[in-house]
Amino acid sequence: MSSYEIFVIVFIMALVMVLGGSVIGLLLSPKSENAQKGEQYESGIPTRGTSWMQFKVGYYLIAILFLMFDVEAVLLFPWAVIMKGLGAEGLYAVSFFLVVLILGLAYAWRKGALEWK
Amino acid sequence: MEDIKKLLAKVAPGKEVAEGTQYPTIELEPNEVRAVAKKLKEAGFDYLINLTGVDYTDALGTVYHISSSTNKTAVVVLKTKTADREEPVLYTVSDIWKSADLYEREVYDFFGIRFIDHPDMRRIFLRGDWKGFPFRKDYNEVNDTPTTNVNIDSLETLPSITLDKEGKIIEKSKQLFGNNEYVVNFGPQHPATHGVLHLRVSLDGEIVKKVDPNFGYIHRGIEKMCESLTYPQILPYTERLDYLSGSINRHAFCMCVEKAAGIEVPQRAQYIRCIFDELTRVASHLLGWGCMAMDMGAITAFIYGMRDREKIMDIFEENAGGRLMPAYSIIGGLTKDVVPNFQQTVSDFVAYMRESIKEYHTLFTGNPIATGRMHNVGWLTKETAVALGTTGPTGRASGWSNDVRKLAPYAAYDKVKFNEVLRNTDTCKGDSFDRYIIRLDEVLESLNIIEQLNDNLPTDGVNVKVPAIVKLPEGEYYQRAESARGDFGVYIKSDGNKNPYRVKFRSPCMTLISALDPLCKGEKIADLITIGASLDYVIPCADR
Amino acid sequence: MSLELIDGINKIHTLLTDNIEATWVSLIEYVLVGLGFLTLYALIALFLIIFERKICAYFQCRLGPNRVGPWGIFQVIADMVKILTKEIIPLKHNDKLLYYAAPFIVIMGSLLTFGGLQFAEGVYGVDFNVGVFYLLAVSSISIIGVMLAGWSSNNKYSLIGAMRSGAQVISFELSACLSMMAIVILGGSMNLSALMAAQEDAWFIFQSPFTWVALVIYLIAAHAETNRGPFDLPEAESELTAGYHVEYSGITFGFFYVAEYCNLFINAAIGTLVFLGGWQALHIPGCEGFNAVMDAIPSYIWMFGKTLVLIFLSLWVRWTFPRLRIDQLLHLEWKIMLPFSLANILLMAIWVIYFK
Amino acid sequence: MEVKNLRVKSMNHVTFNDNEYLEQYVEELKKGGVNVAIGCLDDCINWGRSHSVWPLTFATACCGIEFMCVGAARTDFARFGWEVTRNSPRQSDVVFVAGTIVNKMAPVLKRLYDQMAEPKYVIAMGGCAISGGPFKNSYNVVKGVNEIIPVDVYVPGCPPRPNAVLYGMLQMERKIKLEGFFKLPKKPAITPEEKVWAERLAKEEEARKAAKGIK
Amino acid sequence: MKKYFTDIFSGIWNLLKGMKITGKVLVSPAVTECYPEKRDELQPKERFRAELTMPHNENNEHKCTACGICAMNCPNQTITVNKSKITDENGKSKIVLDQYLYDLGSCIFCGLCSRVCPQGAIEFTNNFEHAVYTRSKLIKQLNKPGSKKVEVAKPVAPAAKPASAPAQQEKEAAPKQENENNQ
Repeated sequence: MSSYEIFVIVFIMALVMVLGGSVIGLLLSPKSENAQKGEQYESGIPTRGTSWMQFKVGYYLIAILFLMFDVEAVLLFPWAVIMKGLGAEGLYAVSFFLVVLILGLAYAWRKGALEWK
Repeated sequence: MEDIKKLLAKVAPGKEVAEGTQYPTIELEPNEVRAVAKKLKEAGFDYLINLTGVDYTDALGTVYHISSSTNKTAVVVLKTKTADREEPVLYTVSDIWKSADLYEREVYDFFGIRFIDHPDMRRIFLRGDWKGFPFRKDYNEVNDTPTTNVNIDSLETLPSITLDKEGKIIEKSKQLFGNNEYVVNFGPQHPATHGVLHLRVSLDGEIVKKVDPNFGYIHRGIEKMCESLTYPQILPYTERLDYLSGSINRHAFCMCVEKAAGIEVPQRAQYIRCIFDELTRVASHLLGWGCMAMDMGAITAFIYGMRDREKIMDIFEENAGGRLMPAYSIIGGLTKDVVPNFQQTVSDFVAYMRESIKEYHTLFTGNPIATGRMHNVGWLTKETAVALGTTGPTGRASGWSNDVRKLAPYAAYDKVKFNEVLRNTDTCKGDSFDRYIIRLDEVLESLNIIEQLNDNLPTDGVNVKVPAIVKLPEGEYYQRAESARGDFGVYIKSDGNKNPYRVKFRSPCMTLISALDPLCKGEKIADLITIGASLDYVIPCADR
Repeated sequence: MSLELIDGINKIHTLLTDNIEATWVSLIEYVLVGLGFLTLYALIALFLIIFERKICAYFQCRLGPNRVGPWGIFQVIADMVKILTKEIIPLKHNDKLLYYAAPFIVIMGSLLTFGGLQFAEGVYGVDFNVGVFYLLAVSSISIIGVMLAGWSSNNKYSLIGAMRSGAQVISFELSACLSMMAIVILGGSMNLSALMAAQEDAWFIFQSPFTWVALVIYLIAAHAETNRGPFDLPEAESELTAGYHVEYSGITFGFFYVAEYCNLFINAAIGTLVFLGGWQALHIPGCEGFNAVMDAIPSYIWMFGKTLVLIFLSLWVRWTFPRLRIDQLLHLEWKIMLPFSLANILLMAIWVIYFK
Repeated sequence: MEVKNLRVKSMNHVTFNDNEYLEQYVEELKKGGVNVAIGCLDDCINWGRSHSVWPLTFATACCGIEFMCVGAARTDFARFGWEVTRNSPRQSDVVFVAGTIVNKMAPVLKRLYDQMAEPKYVIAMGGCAISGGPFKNSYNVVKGVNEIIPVDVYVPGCPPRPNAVLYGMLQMERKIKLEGFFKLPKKPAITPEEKVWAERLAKEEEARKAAKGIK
Repeated sequence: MKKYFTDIFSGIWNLLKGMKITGKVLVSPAVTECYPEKRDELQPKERFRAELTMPHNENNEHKCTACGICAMNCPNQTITVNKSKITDENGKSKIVLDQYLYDLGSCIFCGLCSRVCPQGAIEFTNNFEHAVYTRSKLIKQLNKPGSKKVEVAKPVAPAAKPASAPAQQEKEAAPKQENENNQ
């Protein structure tokens, strides 16, 4: 196997698996009709209103923080690979970078951004 | 007793205290009730034990059993009735005693009595479109079983009535939830509602804004059925109220009938009944502990709890012949004597259980995730607990001493030394953790009681002669007992026949459920489940 | 054996190239490789399901499945047959396209990660120079499926479940990423084969004390990413009944079920490869006899054995602890694991520069 | 498959109750003629289905506690592969009606049953579910769940002990093993009541669409 | 700061202690009783009530006099006693039992019927395997076909339940109760 074809193969295989399974399921399974079958399940009680409505999500801040740290992590990876070559100097440079990052975390912590509200 | 009579003469001047009753009783006109109730409350009677609706055939009325959180043994009974059967109205006391809220809804549901100024006069147990009021003696409507209409709309509006200046009734109604609220149904079929409780929860993200508990998904009308059954026939139904403390309920009913009929039960039977009560309590708390763990996601802990509970079931099965429903107490004693190796089995179990409790503490109590989820969640202050009438371990976790075994000892409880397990109110305010830990402590205390009783088992018989047809003299009887969930009460009104005229069971669970909304406000969904589990209610007990 | 396997594959390859046109050869080979992957994927899921059910039963002093086949080993086959023949319910009021795409994305995410693993010496689908990076990236694709499933069902429970899973997975993604970075610093490469080679003499956990910290952080984070308890908030049986897949029935639910177990394997396998030496045998420098004995054990046994140990650890945790609440979860990630892993990177870098 | 050839591990054919029902069922199946290939496939699928019965967690009262006991360590229905209790009706195969069904609960149970995926089964556990049991004289209790949904196995007891429930589940295993899988789909006719419900749903749907249009 | 670290480490320590408990269970034997495999050993305890029966002796005779007290005492009409009046050869009319029907599907196993039976003709046994496919199968006829009342036991010896005091005196009161019902 040379290289990147694997993704195509895996993609196709996932498709095969899901489609194949679903087709078998659809073909074999017995079916029945009734008025309530397609309704939403909510402990046996009809849903009040729709589920797709404005909904307060507490993780909005978390998502932004994640974005920040994830981008930094991506930036750190190349350094990690060649760290041995860069030696102590590289470490100092990066630790400056990391300290800024940690300060950011401390700030968010202090401001209560890490609490679930 | 004399002090209370004096007090009653003060709060209700000119009213006669009825003679020959179990508790000091006064009868009031409907419009006097609120004034007397307020004065009683000021005099320290802050705990409404029970509110019973009664159909006197010529009138409809209510009976209030009131006690106090300070003067714990005192009980006062108020009665009132209205002769209007077409449009009966009474005055609410739900603003004086918060626990009256649900009781009055129940009276409305059963008898059709509406309470003036009660904020929420929805039917509580029966469907919104139910025809008639089943507990009236002249009820003969036929309601068929629907299979499709879930009838959710009737839950949305809160009707209420109020009086205008001329004394005319004005109907009002209020919406329960706003149109854009995110309302999620938890239950009736839900793993964490401990039965078929239906909670309508208004959410703001993860935060609970409002909880509206709906009852009646297991309302079987036991009390109504009792009116056409003889006393021995009622016994199996008492076990099916709160099936986790079945023996205790049955014991309470037996005691009530025995006291009324003047039957003296042999000591041995009393002792064995108490051992069974305590075993039931241990079993119930084990299940409660397990379910709480399972609701918090620790399924293994639940299985361990059930594993040890099976040992109690074995004792029940061997002696009484039933597992969950032992059916051991009968009027006048027990069905059979215990098996010869009973004492040995019980003492083995006590020793085993003491070790197990230690294991539970290491497995679950010490777990930082569990403690983190229980600490500082769902604070129930002592005042709220008394106002809501949340008795039992829940009340005691808030520092309210309300153990019926202590304050009105029955059966053999005055012959054993035990402590009422209370959580220190200085260090904790009755959060979920207190309600959790108090159950395990109570198990240890129960084991103490069992050990003492088991070691000193008297040898007189286990039952006495009772007439084949038990008839109670005319009158009203009330018996309290400490079930695994709190103050269980049996109210029997007899007219001298072999069937009772009215039976009411004071369910400790109903008040526990009413605590859900105040406790959960502002907490998270996960806390809703933890708080519900820590209250440890049993829905069939609340619904009856 | 793995080397013989490679030989065998090479022989088939030459056999095919001798007889058929080159394009057809590669096509056939692709199909064969794909089918191989799929079979392995399904087999691992099936094995893990029964493994978990048995182990969980033993933790709970029960016996677990034991009536279908010897020791109940055919239990999962029965489950599979059952789930294949269950009805797939046509829902009303849902977003049809996303609803049916969600299981596909979940499966694809875990299959892609699966493709990046090394199962034995020389047995792997692809060998990148950014292998670790690739694994990290594709393993988080599944979460999109989970969120789509929760949203498209138009069900309140599943929506809350999806929201929670979003918050949870993106948080723990970070720790997983940073703990891997410590290893990249130590190994000096992101290529899995290079990392394997670096562990020939001693696994990474024996090379530096800070690898242990990284390993613990990685295991917690990986466990959280599989949405299994104590981190099963998106499913939260007792709160949201079944969470994000509450509306899925039949085989569509089965896909989530299978993917969950495969993700369990994948996370343990990544942990094994990166921290525990992957398919490398246990070597003690200077102890030739011992090393020879260890070398005699085939590499795939090392790989799967170590993976199973990690999976067992994960099961042990799952069946002991209660579920975390969402704020505890964030506390754990942002206030404990993230500072620790940041500090760990620095310390690891210092260790590598000054002590190695 | 003949009833006699039905194998349940460590239980004998004659120890089971109500074999007449199964024999009659087999007779009816045979009337339509037996295709060997389909029969064989039937057996394979039924083998799988009968060993993987996932119950819905549905408990209303006392029987629910005994049902928990069945799942706990002493009896452990995991041995049969039935321990995967699903909380969502979509993923479960059998609903144990454990406890009393009252008037208010009946529509909920019906809705849950309707929402379950085919093939689905019902076990009435305990007196209340079978006939209303202790409460059959009550004004609010459904006198047997078979008035609402079709019941496959009745497990009497009040409540039945855990082993009795296992026995009931083995009975169901036998029933599933005999079924003609490809003849299964039984579409219950839509009752007039359901029509009312369907109309209401349609109205809601319209309202929903209208609301979307405004946005 | 110190609290932060002590919290973390005490937390981890407590988690490990919990894992030790489950680990201990993992290696100790399971408590599961294998029901169908060990069916013979797993009979319930003797007193367990699982089914009402009417014991018959070897001559196919039972003790029931068809008085109907059991049916009267049953809280939910589980028992139906069908009886008929026949005239025997001596010209005496007597009541005989035609059918003793027992609805297992609604029995609540309270034991009231067997306790009040003046003859000790019915008793609970502990056979619990009753699951069926059809509801009508749960209605059982307890008197075997062709059976009749045992004749010798005229003065009923309370051998079946000697110790039970209420049973005895309820026996005495039994005819009275019946009369009351007839009025």
